[in-house]
Amino acid sequence: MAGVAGKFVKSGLLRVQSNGIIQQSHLSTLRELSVGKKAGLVVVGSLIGGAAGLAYTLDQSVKASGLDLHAPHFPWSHNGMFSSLDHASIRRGYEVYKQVCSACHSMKYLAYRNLIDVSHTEEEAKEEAASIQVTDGPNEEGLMFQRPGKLSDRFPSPYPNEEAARNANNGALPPDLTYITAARHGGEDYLFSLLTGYTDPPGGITLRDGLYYNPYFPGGAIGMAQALYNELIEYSDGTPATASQMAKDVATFLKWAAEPEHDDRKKMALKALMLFSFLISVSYYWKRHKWSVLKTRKIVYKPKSE
Amino acid sequence: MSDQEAAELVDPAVAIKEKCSQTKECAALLEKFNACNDRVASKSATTETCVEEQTDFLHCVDHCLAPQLFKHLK
Amino acid sequence: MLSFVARSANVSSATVAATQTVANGTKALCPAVSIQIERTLVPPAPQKLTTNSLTASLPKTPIRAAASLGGAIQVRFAHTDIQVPDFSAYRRSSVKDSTADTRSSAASRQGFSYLIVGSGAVGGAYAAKSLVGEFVSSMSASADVLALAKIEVKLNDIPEGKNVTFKWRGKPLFIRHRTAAEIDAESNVDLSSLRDPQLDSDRAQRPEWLVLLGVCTHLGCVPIANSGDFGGYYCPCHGSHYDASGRIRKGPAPLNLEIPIHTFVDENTLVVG
Amino acid sequence: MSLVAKLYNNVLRRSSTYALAIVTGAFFFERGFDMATEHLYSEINKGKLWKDIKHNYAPAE
Repeated sequence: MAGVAGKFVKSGLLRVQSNGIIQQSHLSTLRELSVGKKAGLVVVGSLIGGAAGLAYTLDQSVKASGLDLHAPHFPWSHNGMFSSLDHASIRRGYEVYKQVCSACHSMKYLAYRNLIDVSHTEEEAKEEAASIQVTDGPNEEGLMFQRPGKLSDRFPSPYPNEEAARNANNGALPPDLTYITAARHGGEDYLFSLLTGYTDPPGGITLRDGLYYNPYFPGGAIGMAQALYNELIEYSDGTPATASQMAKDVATFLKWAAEPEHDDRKKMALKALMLFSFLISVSYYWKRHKWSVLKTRKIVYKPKSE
Repeated sequence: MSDQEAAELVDPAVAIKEKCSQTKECAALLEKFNACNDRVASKSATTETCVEEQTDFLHCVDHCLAPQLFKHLK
Repeated sequence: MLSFVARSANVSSATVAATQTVANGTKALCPAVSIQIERTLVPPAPQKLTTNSLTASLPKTPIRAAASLGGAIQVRFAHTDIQVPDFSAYRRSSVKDSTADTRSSAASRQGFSYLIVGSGAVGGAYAAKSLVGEFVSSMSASADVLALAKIEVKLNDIPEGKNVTFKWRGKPLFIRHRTAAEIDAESNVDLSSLRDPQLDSDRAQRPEWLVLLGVCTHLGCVPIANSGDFGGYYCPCHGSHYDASGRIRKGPAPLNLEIPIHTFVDENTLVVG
Repeated sequence: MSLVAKLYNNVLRRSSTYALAIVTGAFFFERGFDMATEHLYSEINKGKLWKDIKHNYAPAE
């Protein structure tokens, strides 16, 4: 097939010079358009170009708003076009979330059943669920009651409502973390840098108490104190729990929480790429085959010499 | 990391950041950053802040740190 | 009458032979006269140019002038002085020699093209099926609904003789820990006296556990446990009496209380749904 | 008579057999293609997927 395809491609690209009087028909469509239409086209083109340029500059201005320090691109193991998430890291990230972050941050869109076949087995997910108490609907007497959690229950939120959350964190609301990597520029890079980026404020910056300095946080003053320190928790799989390791794992866990379809999406990308490249080449062969008649047509025009 | 009970667990990032801040271009930025800090500290009423110098310095360290750090983490 | 015979030399399958109309026998052949031909030639309808239609118009046999009384003679011939360019770049290896008879290799040539397009169709069918599959499967029950579809009951928290109500799929679910007396009473009820005859052993996989949907089969009220004349359930709405196996014994309800699908996973847990 | 020619004369010549060949081809292609990409994907992501670390935890009985 390659031979045939090569022959067609070679011939297509090669302008066959023939010494007959070949009338060259200009295929460009612009020639027939009236002047008015051409002017209209120019106007429309410039409008679209202008709009695109405006959108680009706006987007850039949002990014480079002066002194913000953008998180660098870390070589995550899931960065490749076909690379899946590291599920061992997701599991460790869950442990970090459960023992550290869940004190202030909720993940109310995640249920225990989501963990099954991602970072935990069904038994482990059931255990995790059973370890919490959930208020359930009215019983016969019409009273709400507490029961241990089930797979269908969602992660518990530390505060009953936003006001309680703000009140407990002197006005700052700890954001829900389920979709945080999708909600912040830089995603997991930003989270990792934020969690490991705490430094003392530079000269001239004084923060009111209750605010801490973090160069990666827009504006520099963040309501969250540094949360991750060396050996803050003990990983169940024995990994040394350094601050960077915990930050990396919890960032991976939150990346999974925001994009649970991540692995399937990349597997589908692999399939689609292979399949469509095959289909494109077949379509190209088919087009060339169907057009070969017209493309090799030669018209000879011999005017009757008087 | 073998005897982490005995020795205090060292975060690889600390060591790498230290090494990165001694590279030529980052050291220069660090120098400017410290100079700015001293200048601002010495003055009593100034509105100058050293955020820009710090940003440049940290930007330099980050781009030196980012490629190497994950090799030292699991 | 001038008959003009031209050997169709070296006309390749891709060249369109030039055609020319010549005055027929009754009129004089006057090539040199520059008078305007009275009948203007209507350009023929645009021919659909495909491999087939063009090969049809190629001269198959040596060309001769066809003389006919009325119509103009159409003579098709290729001017021998036209240099036909070299088309070998476009031709498959089996048809390089334009003079040889290539019908023998036609099957494999066409087969080759059909094979490629066929495999493309296979890929296309696969892509189409998965696309349709994606949309159809998105209409199936979502994970959170499925998670609530099954309920797991710890049997040892239900003491003997007690009937516990659970909320399952939005309906009350009765789990009754039956005493030995109730089991005996229910097992020797004779079926003829029942409106909806069912053996107790069919209704309860394990005699000591009765799993019922707490929805009266009359108009859907929730029956009250351990009440009514038959020691089972009493429906307060219209007075239906069910026995300890959930079978209708008295009152307007037509059928027994429904037994949902349930399995005893192990000694202590029951999964309903 | 080359293999392709035989195939052409027996299958590809008539649209009905051609379509039938495509459908059966698609059926087998689907299974083969899915298994191949599954394997390739697991190779690319060796050690990272859940099924690679599943054995460390209590097997779901």
